[in-house]
Amino acid sequence: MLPEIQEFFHMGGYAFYVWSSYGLCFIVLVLNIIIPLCREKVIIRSIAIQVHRKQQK
Amino acid sequence: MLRHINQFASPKNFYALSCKLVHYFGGACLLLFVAGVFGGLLFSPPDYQQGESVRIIYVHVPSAWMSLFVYIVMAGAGTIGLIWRIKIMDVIARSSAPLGASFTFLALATGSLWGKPMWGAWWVWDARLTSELILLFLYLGYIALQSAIEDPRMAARAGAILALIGIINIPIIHFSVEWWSTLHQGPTVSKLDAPSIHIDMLIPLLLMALAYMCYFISAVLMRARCDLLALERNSAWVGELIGERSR
Amino acid sequence: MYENTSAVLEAVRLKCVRGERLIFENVGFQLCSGEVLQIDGPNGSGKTSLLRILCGLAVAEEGEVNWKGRSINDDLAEYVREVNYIGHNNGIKSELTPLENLVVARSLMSSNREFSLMEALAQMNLSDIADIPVRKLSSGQCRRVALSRLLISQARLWILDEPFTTLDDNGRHLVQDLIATHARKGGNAVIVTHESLNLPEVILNKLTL
Amino acid sequence: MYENTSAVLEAVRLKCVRGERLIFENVGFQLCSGEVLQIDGPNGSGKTSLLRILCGLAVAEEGEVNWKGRSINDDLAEYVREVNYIGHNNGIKSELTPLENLVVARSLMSSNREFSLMEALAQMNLSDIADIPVRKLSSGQCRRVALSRLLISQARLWILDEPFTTLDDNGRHLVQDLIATHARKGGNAVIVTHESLNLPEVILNKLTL
Amino acid sequence: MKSNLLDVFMTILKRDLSLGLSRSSEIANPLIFFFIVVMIFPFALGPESNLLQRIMPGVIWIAVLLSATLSLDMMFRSDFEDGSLELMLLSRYPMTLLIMAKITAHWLLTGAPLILASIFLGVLLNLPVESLLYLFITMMLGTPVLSMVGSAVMALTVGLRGGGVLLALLILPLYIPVLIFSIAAIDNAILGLPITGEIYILGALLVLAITLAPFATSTSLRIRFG
Amino acid sequence: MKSNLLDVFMTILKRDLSLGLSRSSEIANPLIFFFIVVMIFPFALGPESNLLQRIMPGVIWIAVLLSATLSLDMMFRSDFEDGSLELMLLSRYPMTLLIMAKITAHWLLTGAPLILASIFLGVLLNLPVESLLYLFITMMLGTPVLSMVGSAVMALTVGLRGGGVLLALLILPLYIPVLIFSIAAIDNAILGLPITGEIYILGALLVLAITLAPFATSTSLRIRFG
Ligand code: HEM
Ligand SMILES: Nc1ncnc2c1ncn2[C@@H]1O[C@H](COP(=O)(O)OP(=O)(O)OP(=O)(O)O)[C@@H](O)[C@H]1O
Ligand SMILES: Nc1ncnc2c1ncn2[C@@H]1O[C@H](COP(=O)(O)OP(=O)(O)OP(=O)(O)O)[C@@H](O)[C@H]1O
Ligand SMILES: [Mg+2]
Ligand SMILES: [Mg+2]
Repeated sequence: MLPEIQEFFHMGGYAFYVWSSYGLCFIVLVLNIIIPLCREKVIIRSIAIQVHRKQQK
Repeated sequence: MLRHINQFASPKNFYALSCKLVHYFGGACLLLFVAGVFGGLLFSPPDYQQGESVRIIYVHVPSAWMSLFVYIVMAGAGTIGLIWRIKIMDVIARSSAPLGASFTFLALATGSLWGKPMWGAWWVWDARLTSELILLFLYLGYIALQSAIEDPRMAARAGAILALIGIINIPIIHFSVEWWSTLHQGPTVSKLDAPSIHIDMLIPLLLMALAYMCYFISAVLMRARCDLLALERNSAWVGELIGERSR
Repeated sequence: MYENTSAVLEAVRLKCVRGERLIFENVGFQLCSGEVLQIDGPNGSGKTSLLRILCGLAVAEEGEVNWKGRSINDDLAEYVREVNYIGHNNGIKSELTPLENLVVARSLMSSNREFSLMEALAQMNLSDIADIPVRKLSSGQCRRVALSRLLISQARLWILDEPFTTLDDNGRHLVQDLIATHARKGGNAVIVTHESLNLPEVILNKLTL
Repeated sequence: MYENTSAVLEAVRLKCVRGERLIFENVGFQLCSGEVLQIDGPNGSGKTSLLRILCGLAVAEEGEVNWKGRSINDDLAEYVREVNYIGHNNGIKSELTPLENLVVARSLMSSNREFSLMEALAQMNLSDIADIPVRKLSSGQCRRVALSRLLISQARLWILDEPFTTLDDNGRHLVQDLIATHARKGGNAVIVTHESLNLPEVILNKLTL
Repeated sequence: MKSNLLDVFMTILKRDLSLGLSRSSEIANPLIFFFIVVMIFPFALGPESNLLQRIMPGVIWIAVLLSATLSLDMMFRSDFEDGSLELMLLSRYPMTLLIMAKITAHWLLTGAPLILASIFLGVLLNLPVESLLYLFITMMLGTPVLSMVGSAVMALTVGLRGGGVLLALLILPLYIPVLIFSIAAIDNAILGLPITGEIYILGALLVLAITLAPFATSTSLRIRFG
Repeated sequence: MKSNLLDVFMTILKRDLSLGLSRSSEIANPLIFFFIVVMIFPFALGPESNLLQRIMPGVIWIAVLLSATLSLDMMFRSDFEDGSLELMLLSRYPMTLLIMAKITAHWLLTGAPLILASIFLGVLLNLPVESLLYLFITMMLGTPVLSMVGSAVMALTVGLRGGGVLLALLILPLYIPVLIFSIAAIDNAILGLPITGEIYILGALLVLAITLAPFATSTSLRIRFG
C-alpha cells in the first residue's frame, strides 16, 4: 500500500510539475472565492453602519 | 418583453436570485471537481509518450478554454450593458475580468509547468503561448482602465468598448496553432467529429471543464453581488436588506 | 427674433451626485424666452456641475432638463446646436492665433456668417493681437478670445461658467452688454458668477445653490 | 512685529519686454512696512509680468527691484525666503489631498510651525474636504487650498495674482481679512486684482498699469 | 448640407495639420524615435549582416508600432485639456465626422511619414525588393488601422492620470494582429509563398476599422465626459 | 541646518513617491510597457528560439531604455503645469537638493522595478548566468544615469511646445553610450572576454551624472522660467 502511495505522489518523476500545477490551480481558485467573501463582509458592515447612522438621525 | 427583462434584471431581484444560483452552481462545481480530480489523477492512464506529466492536461486545458470563454462573456455582457443600459450586465462584465485574468494566468502557469518537461523550457516564443500572454494583457488592461476611471458607470461603459475592440484577438489565439506551425498541441479535444484522445482521458477532462464552468458561474455571481451592494449602497432595497439582517 | 413660447428651458428636480457625495437635489427652474438666469452659491455647491448637466455634457442622477418642452436627451444633437457653452476652460488652442481659433469655432457652431471674425475680435478689443499665438497672451486676453465665440454664434442658449474671471472692467461691461443684447433679442443665458449683473431691460432670475 | 524701515520694497524704473513688444516702461513704486500695493490695469497690460519680476522668477529688461535697500538679485536665495507668491496657477498637486499639499508646501517655505495645518484648512473652510484628492474639488475649493499657504507661511512679502478668482463672497472676505491682518503686523502685500479692496486700518497704495 | 459637412471636415483637418506642423516636434518626434529604435539593433545584435537583413522588416514594423503608439497622445490630449473637445461634442456636426477628420490628420502627420521613413531605411539597408514592396503594401494597409484603433483607445484614456502609459498597455495588444499578418505577408513573399490571405485579412481589418473606429471613438468620448 | 536639509529631501522624496504610488499606473505602466515590448519581438522575428535567445539581452536593454524614456515625462511635467515647480524655485532650500530628491524618487519608481523585471524575464527565458549577472550590473550602473540625464534634458524642454524633438535629440547621444557599453559588457562576458573597461566607463558615466545632473537640471529650470 505505502509504496503505491509513494509512487502515486512521485508521478513518474514529474511530481514537481504535476503537483505544482494542481496546487497553483487550487490556490488561485480558492483565492477567487475568498476575496469576494471578505469584500462582501466589509461592504455589508460599512452599509450597516451607514444605515444605523441614518436611523439615528 | 423588454420590461420583463428589465424587471428580472433589477438589482434587487438579481441579488435574491443570484444567492440561490451561487449555491446550486457552487455545489455542482464541488462535486464535479472531486470527480474530475479523482478521475484525472487516479483512474486515467498515463500517456505513452508524456508519462504521468499528461495529468496536467486536466487543469491546463480547462483553464485555457475558460480564459477564452470568459473574455467572450465579458465583452458580451459589457455590450449588452452598453446598449440597453442594464446595470447587472455591467457588473457581470466587470466581475468577469479578474476571473478571466486568473484563468489566463493558470493556463500560462500550468502550460509552463507542462512545457518544461515536454519542451525543455519554461517558455518558448510560440504563437499560441504568446497570444495567450496577450490575452493576459488584455485582461490587465481592462482592469487597469476600470480602476483608472472612478465613476463606476463611466468605467463600465468604457470597459465594454475596450473589451469589444479586443475581441479580435480571440480567434487569433484559437487558430494560432493552425495558422503557424508551432510546438503547441493542435486541436485534439475540440475537433468535434473525431476527438483524437482516449476516452478514459476525455471523460475526466470534460468533467473538469464542466467543473470550471460551474466554478466560473458561481464565482462571478459572488463578485457581482459585492459590486452591486457597493454600487447600490444608497438605494432603498439595500438599506432594507441590511437593516433586516443586522436586526 | 425667436418665437416666444413660455418656459423655453426648464429644469425639473435635478439631483447631482459626484463620487459618493450628494451635491444638490431638487433643483429646478424655468426660463422663458429672453430671460437670464444667474446662478450663485458658495464654492463647491455644484454650480459647474449644474451647468454641465444643462448643456448635456453630464447626466443628472435624477430629474430632467427640458428644452422647448422636450427632454434634451430625446434629441441631444439637435439641442446642442442651440447651446453655446463657455466653461472654466477656454476651449482655445494655445498654438493657434485668436483668428485661427475663431475660424475653427465658427465652423463647429451654427454661426452668424454676416458677422466677420475680425469684427468680432475688434469688438472684444483683440484686433491688435489677432495674429499672435494664444500661448503668448495674458490670461484675460485668452478669456476674451473664448468669449468672442459668443459674438459669432447663433445659439439661442448661452451657458457661461464664471465668464468674468480675469477680465478687466472694460471686459466685464462688454460681456454684460453682449448678454443683455442677446436677451433682448429673445435669447437665454444661464450664468454662474459671484458678481452682481447689470443687465438693463432684461428679466434676471436668480438661483442660489 | 517686523522692524520698521522706510521703503522695504522698492521698484525702480522697471521695463518689461515680451517677445518684441514693449509691455511697460518706467514703472516704479515704494512700499513701507505694513503697506499694501494694489495693481490694476487692463488685460494684457503686464500685471502678471510685473509680479513675476517682483518675486524674482523673471528678470526685468531694465530697472531694478530692491528689498530692504539691496537689489534682490544680489542674494536671490535670501530674498526668495521672504516671499510668498501665489500665481494664476495654484501650485497644488491634483492627486494629493489638501492636507498633503500643505505638508509639502510647509516643508518648502519658512513656515509657521505653531499654526497647525488642520487649523489653516479649517480657517479656509476646507476641513470637510481635507482628505479628498484635489482633483475632485471645485475650482474655488482649489483656489482656497492654494491660498491657505498664506496662513502657514512666515514670509513677509505676499505677492498675489488675482487671488479672488472663482472665490465666493465668503472666500473674498476671508482673504481680505488675512491680508489686512498681515499688513497690520507690518507685512507687505502686492496684489493684482480688478476688485476694490476693503482693508481697514491699512495703507493701500494703488498702481495702474 | 453635404458640402457643409465637407467644409467642416476640411476645417478640422486643416486645423489639426497646422497644429501638428506648428508643434514641429509632433511630427519629428515619432520619426526620430523610429530611427533610434531601428538603429539601436545593430548595436544590440552585432554587425552580422545576414541576421540583420533577415530581421529588419520585423524590426522596422516594431519601430513603427511603437512610434505610432507614442504619437497617439497628440490626437486628443491637448484638445481635452483646453476644453476644445467639449466644444466639439457640443458642435452642430456629428462627432464621427470631426473624428474622421482628426484621424485623417493624425495619419497624415504620423503614418505617412513613417511609411516613407521605413522605405528609406529599407533601401538604405539593402533589403530585397520583395521585402520593400510588401513592407510598403502592408504599411499602407496597416498604419491607418493603427491610427483608428488608437483613436478609439485614446478616447477612452484621455485625461486619465497616467493615461500615457495606460494607453500603451491597452493598445499594444490590440496592434498585434496587424503586426502578425504584416510580418507573415512579408515573410511569405520572400519565400515565394502566396500572400493573398494575409493581404485580405489586413484589408478586412482596415475596412472594419474605418467603419467602426469613428463610432467607437465618439462613443468613448461621450462616455468619458459622462 | 543639515538635518533640516535631510528633512526637506525626505519630504520631497516622500511626496514624489506617494504621488507615484497614488497614480499606481505610473509605476505599473512602464513595467507593463516593458513586458509588452519584449513580447512583441517574437511576433516580428518569428519563433526561432536560438535567434531570440541571442538577442534577448539587447532586446531587454532596448525595452528598458524605451520605458525609461516614456516615464521621464512624469518627473517634471505635472509639476510644471500646476505651478509646483515655481513654488520649489521660490522655496528657501537649494533647488539642487530638491532635484536630487526628485531624481531619487524617479529612479526608485521606474529604474528599480525595471531592473527587477529584467532579471525576472532573464530567468524565465533561460538566459545564461553570465548574461544575467552582467545584465544586472550594467542596469544598476546604467538606469540611474538614464534618470539623471533625463532629468536635465527634461528640465530644458518641459512645457516647451515642440520640446519633444529637443528632448529626443539631446537625450540620444547620452543614452546610446549607456546602451552600447552595457551590451558590449554583456556580450564580452558571455564570450569570456574581459569587461572591466566597459564597467569602468559605465561607472564613470554614473559619477559624472551624479555630480552634474542636479546642477544642470536646476540651471535649466531657472532658464526655462527666466
Ligand atoms: C505556457 C504554455 C502554454 C500555454 C499558454 C498554453 C495555452 C493553451 C490554450 C490557450 C489552449 C486553448 C486553445 C483553444 O481552445 O483554442 C490550450 C489547449 C491545449 N494545450 Fe496548451 N498551452 C501551453 C502549454 C502546453 C503544453 C506544454 C502542452 C502539452 C505538451 C499543452 C497541451 C494542450 C492541449 C492538449 C490543449 C487542448 C487542445 C484542444 O483540443 O483544443 N499546452 N493551451
Ligand atoms: N510668453 C509670452 N511671450 C510673449 N508675450 C507675452 C507672453 N506672455 C504674455 N505676453 C504679453 O505680455 C503682455 C502682458 O501679459 P501679462 O500676462 O503680464 O498681462 P496681465 O496684465 O497679467 O493681463 P491679465 O489681466 O489678462 O492677466 C500681454 O500683452 C501679452 O500679450
Ligand atoms: N471629478 C469629481 N469627482 C468627485 N467630486 C467632484 C468632482 N468634481 C467636483 N466634485 C465635487 O462636486 C462639488 C461641486 O463641484 P462644482 O465644480 O460643481 O462646484 P462649483 O459650484 O462650480 O464651485 P466653484 O464655485 O468652486 O467653481 C464639489 O464639492 C466638489 O468637491
Ligand atoms: Mg465652478
Ligand atoms: Mg495676469
